[in-house]
Amino acid sequence: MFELTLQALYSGLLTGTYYALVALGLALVFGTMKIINLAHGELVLLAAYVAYTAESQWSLNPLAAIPFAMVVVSVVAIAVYLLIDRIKKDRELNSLILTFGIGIILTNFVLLVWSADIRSTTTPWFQQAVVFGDLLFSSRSEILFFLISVALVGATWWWLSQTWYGRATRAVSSDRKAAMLMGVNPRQTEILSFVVASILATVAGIAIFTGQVIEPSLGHALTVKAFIITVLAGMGSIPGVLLGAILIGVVEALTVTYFSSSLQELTGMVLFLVVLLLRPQGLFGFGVRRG
Amino acid sequence: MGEYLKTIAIAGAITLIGVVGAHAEDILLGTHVPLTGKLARVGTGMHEGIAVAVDIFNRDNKGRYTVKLITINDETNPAKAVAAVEKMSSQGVVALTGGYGSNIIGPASEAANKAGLVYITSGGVAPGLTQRGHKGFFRINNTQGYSRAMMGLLKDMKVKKVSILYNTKEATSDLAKTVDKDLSGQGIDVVLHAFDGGTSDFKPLINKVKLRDKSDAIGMVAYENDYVAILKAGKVLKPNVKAVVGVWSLATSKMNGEFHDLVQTVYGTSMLPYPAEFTSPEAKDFAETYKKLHGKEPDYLGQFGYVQTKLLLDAILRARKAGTLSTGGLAQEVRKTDSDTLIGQVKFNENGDNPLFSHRMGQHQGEKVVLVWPENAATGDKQFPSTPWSE
Amino acid sequence: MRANGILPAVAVIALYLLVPAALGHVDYVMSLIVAALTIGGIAVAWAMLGNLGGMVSFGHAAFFGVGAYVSALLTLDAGWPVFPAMLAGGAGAAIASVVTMPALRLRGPYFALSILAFAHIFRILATELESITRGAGGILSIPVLPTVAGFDLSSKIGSYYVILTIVLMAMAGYAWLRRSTVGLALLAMHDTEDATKVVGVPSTRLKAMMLALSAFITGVVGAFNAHQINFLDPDYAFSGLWTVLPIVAAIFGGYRTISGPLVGALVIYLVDQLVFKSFLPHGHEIILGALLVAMIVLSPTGLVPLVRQTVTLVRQTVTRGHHAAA
Amino acid sequence: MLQLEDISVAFGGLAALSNVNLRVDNGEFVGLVGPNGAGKTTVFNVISGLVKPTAGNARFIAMDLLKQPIHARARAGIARTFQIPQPLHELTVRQNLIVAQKFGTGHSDPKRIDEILDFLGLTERAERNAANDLALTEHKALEVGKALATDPKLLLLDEALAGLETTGKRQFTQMIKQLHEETGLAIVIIEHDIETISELCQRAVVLDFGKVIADETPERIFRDPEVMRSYTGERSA
Repeated sequence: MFELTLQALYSGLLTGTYYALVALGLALVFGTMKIINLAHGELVLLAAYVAYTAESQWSLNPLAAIPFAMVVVSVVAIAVYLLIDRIKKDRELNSLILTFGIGIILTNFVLLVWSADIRSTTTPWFQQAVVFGDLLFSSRSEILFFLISVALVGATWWWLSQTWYGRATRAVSSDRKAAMLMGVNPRQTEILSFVVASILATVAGIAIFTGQVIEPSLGHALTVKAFIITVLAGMGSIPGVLLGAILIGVVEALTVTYFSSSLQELTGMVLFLVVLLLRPQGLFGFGVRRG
Repeated sequence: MGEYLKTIAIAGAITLIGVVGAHAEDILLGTHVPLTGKLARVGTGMHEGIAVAVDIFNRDNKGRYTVKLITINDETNPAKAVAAVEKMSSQGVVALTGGYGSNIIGPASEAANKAGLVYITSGGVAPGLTQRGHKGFFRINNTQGYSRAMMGLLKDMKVKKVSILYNTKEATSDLAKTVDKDLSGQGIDVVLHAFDGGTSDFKPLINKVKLRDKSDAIGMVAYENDYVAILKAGKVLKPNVKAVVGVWSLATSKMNGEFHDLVQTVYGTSMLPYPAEFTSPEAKDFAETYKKLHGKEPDYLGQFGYVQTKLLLDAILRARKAGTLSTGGLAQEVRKTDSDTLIGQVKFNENGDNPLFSHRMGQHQGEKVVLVWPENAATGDKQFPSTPWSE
Repeated sequence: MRANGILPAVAVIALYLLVPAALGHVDYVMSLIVAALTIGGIAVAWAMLGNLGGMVSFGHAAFFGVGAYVSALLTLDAGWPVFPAMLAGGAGAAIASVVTMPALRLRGPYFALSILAFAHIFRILATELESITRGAGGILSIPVLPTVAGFDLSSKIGSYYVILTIVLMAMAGYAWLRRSTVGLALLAMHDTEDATKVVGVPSTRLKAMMLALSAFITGVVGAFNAHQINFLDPDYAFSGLWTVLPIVAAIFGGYRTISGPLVGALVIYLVDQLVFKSFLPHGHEIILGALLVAMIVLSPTGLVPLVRQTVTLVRQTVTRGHHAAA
Repeated sequence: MLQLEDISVAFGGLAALSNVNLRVDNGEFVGLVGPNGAGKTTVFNVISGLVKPTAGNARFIAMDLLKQPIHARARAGIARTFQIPQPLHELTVRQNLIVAQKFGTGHSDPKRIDEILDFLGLTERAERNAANDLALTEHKALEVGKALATDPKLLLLDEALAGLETTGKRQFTQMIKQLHEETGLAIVIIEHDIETISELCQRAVVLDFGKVIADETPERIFRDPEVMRSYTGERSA
C-alpha cells in the first residue's frame, strides 16, 4: 500500500504540473481581462496537432515544432481577442458564449484537417522510463514538462509582478481608466496577455502530444479541466494555479489507488464544486488584485 | 482531410457509376454511419468495407443490376440516425446496412422495422438488439464471439489470474462483464478495473495491477486512445505480466504503423493477418478492390462492413430473382444465409443473431500482425510470454 | 400592436394544422422537425433562465438526462403510464436542480460552469449506479408514447403534436410569467440585481424558482425524447449536445424574446440538417460555431429582434414614402 | 428606530468604517456629511444589507438587522436610493413602482402608485422605459419613487440632489421636505451642500476616514472649525 500511495502521489504531482501548464494561460487571461476563454483547450490542442504535422510530415522533433506552433496559436488567439473586443454589452457573459462558439469552430477545424484518428508522438525518447529508487516511475516527457511547467509558472509570476508590461497588464485589469492615465494602452496589454497565454498553451500542447494521446474532441475536456483548476487556485492567482493543479492531479491519482479509476473524474468535479460553493475566492486566493 | 473526403468521393463515384449504367436495373441500398464525432474513425472504416461490397457487386452484375448506395452521416446521434433511415426509406432503398454503436443502431433499426426494411449490421454488440423480435434485423457479430476469442487465447496461455481494464462505455462494459463471467467459469481469477473514458494517466491503475493484483496477464476492453495510454503507462511501470490482450481496434495495421513500439507482442481481435495473406479467391478480390478504392490495406472494420453488405446483396439478388424483393421476401432470403465468409461461418438464428460468430486473435510481431488463435486459423506461433516492455 | 396578438395565433394554427398537412407524409422531414422542437423546448427553458433572472447555464444536459431517466425507469420498472411518468421526469429534474442551487450564489461564468460540472457528475452517477439506471449499457425498448382516443401518439405526427404542445405550453407559461410582477422583477434582475433586492425582491428565492421551472421543462422534454427514441444511455442522456444546440438556437433566435429560442431551434436545426450537411457532411458543426460567433459580435440580441427592427424600419420607410407621394 | 453600534467594515484589509455609532429616531431627519471616501455610502450599504460589516451590531425597531437578508430589510421598512440612479432595467417607470410595491409591501395598490407618480411629477413618463428614456431629474425622482412604493419607515437618500441644477435642486429639496412633513417618515440623507442640510435636517452626523467625528445640530456642526476644515479641505482638493 505504501508503494502504491507513493507512486500515486508522484504521478499526481507530475500530472498536476501538466494540468497547470494547460490552466496557466486561461488563468492569465482571466486575471487580466476577467474573461474566461472557453476556446483555450482548443488552442492547446491546435498546438499539439501542429506538432503532429511537424513530426509526421517534416520529421521534426516535437520540441523543434514549438516556435512554429506558437505562431499559429498566437495568430488564432489574437483573432479571438479581436472578436471579444467587439463585444459592447455584458462582456463577461457574451464573451463566454463567444469563445464557446470559437471552441466549436476550432474542434471541427481540427477534425476537418487532421481527421478523427488518435495521434501521439512516435519519437521514442519521450516515452522512455525514468525511475527513481525503483519506487517512483515516470516517463521522460513527464519529467521534462514537469521542469518546464514549474519554470513557466515562475516566469509568468515574475512577468506579472516584476516587469513593466506585467504590471501594466495588472493595472489594466484592476482599473482600465486609471491605467490609461498612466500611459498604458489597455488594448495592447490585453493582446499581450493573449499572446503570452498562447505561448503557454503551445507548450502545454506539446506536453500532451509527447506524453499522452490527442484526438479532436479533447479540447473541450482540457478547457473544463483548466477552468476547474483556475477556480481552485482562486481566479487570477498564478502560484495558486500550480498548487490547484497538483491538488487535482494528486486527488485523482489517490482516487484511482484507493477507490476506482471510474470515479476519477467524479472526485475532480466534486472537489471543484465544494471549493466553488464553500470558498469562492479559491483555495489559494492570495495575490489577487493587490492595491 | 484524409479519410472522409475519400469516403465522399467514393460514395459520389458509386452514384455516378449507377448513373452511367442507366440501362441496368437500379437497386437502392442505404447506409448510415458516423462520419463525425467520437465514432468517426470506426464509422469511416465500416463504410469503406460497404463501398467495396457494392463495387464488387456492381462489377459482377454489370449490365443487369446496379446497386446505388446512399450514405448519410448520422453524427453518432440517434435522432439523426432515425431521420436518416426515414429519409432513405422515402427514397426507396430496399434495405439498410451499417450503423455503429448499439445506442444508434437500436433506434435506427426500430425505424427500419417500422418502415418494413431489412437492417443488417456489425457495429453494435449489445445483446438486447437481437431480442426485440424484429423480423428484419440481422447482426453478424456479437459480444459472445469477442469474449470467446479472448477467453480462448487466455486459456491457451494457461494464465491463472487476469486484470481486465475496461472503459465504462456501453459496449466495453458489456464485453468486459461477459469476459469476466466466461473466464471465471473456466476457473481463471479475474480482477475488473473500470475506468472513465477521459482517463489520460494510467500509471496509478497499472501500478495497482503490478503491485496488488500481481496478475499473469492484462486484458484491455477499450478503445484506441485508451490502449495507447495504458501501454504508455505499462512501458514506464513495466508490470510483470506475461501478456497484454485487448479486443477491437488494436491488432490493426494502423496501430502497428503509428504506435509500432508501443504495441509489440500485444494481442487483439483480428480476422485477418497483416499484411493480409489472402488465400481464398473472395478474400483476394476483397483486398484488391479495397486497395483500388481506398489506396490502403483493408482493416477489420472494412472487413465487417464488407461481409454484412455482401451477405445482404447476395440475398437481395436471390430475392430479386425470385421476384419477392418488392413483396417483403428479403428478410426471408437473408435468414437463409449460410456461408463461409471472411469473418467465418455466418448463419442467422430466429433472432437474426449469428451464434456461430467467433473472433480470432492476432498478435503484433514486428511489422506484422500474426493470427495466433484459434489454431485452425493461425498464421504463426504466438510470442509468449512477452509484452511491449519485456527485454 | 394589433399584429402582436394575431401573429402568434396564426403561427400556432400553422404549426398545428399546416405543418402536418404539408409535411406529414414525409417521415424524415417530420423527424427532423420533431428533433428541432426537442432542441427548441430546451432552448426555451434555457433562455427563460437567462432572460428572467440573468442566469446562463452550460449544463442543461443535466436536467434533460435526469428527466429522461426518471421517466424511462418509472414506465419500465414501476409500470407507470407514459404521460404521468413524463411529468414525474420533469419533477425529477426540478428536484435535481435543488441539488445545484448552492450555485445560485455564484456570479455569471461561475454559475454557468458549475452547472456543467453537475451535468458531468450526473452522467458519472448514471453510469455507476447500475442497480438503478442499468449502467453504461443503457436502456433499450423504452415504452412508446400511448394511443389516445384512437390516435397513435407514437407515430411521427403524433409525437410531433406531443412535443409541439409541450413547447407551446412552456412558452405560454413563460409569457404569462414574464408579464407578472414576479416576472418583471426577474427581468430587472438581469442587469440591476442590487436595485431589485433593496426594494424587497428576494432574488435568490426567485432565481431558485426559475431554475426549478427551467429544469422541469427541460426534464419533460428529456422524458419526451426517451419515449420517442426509445433508448437511453448515460452518454446520450447527458450529452453536451443537449446543452450546445439549445444555446446556439437561443442566441441565434434571440434569448430575450419568447419566440426567439423556438424560431432559432427550427431555423438552426433544419438549415443545418437539410442544407449545411449536404455540402459539408463532416464538420458542419463548424458553421454552427461560426453562427454563434457572428451573432454575438453582430447582433447579440438575436435574429427575432433583428427581424422586428428591420420590419419596423421598412414599415416606417414605406409610410414615409406614402407621405412623400401624397 | 435605527441603532448602529460600533460598526466596522474592511475591504481587503483596508478599513472603510471603524466603530461607527448612529441612531435615528422616529420621524427624524438626519444629514450624513463628510468628504468623499469618508464611508457615507458604506453606512447605507450596511443598513440596507449590500455590505456585511466585519464587526458591530445593528437594530431596526425590534429586529437584529445584520441577520436579515437584503430583501427582508426592505420588507421591514428600510428603503434607499442610489447615488447613481439604478432604475430597474427593461421595465417602464410604472412597472418599476409596481415591482417595488409588490415586493416591498406584499400587496398591490394601483391607486397608491398613481399618487406617487403624481407626487414626483412622473405621471407623464409612467409608460416610458425607465433605464433609457428619462432625464436625470426624472431618474432621481424615480429613485425616490421606488423607495416610497415600498411604504418605508426609514428612507435613506444617497446624494439625491447631486448633479441637479439650481432650480431642480430647489424643487427637489422642497419635495423631500414636504414628504417628511406630511408622512413623518424618518429620513437619512447624504448631502454635501451645507445649506440644504441646514434647511432639512434636525441633526447632522459627520464622517471622516470611516469615523464619526461629530453628531449634533447642523448649526453647531457648521460652526465647528475643526469639522469644517476636514470638510472643506477635502472639497477644495
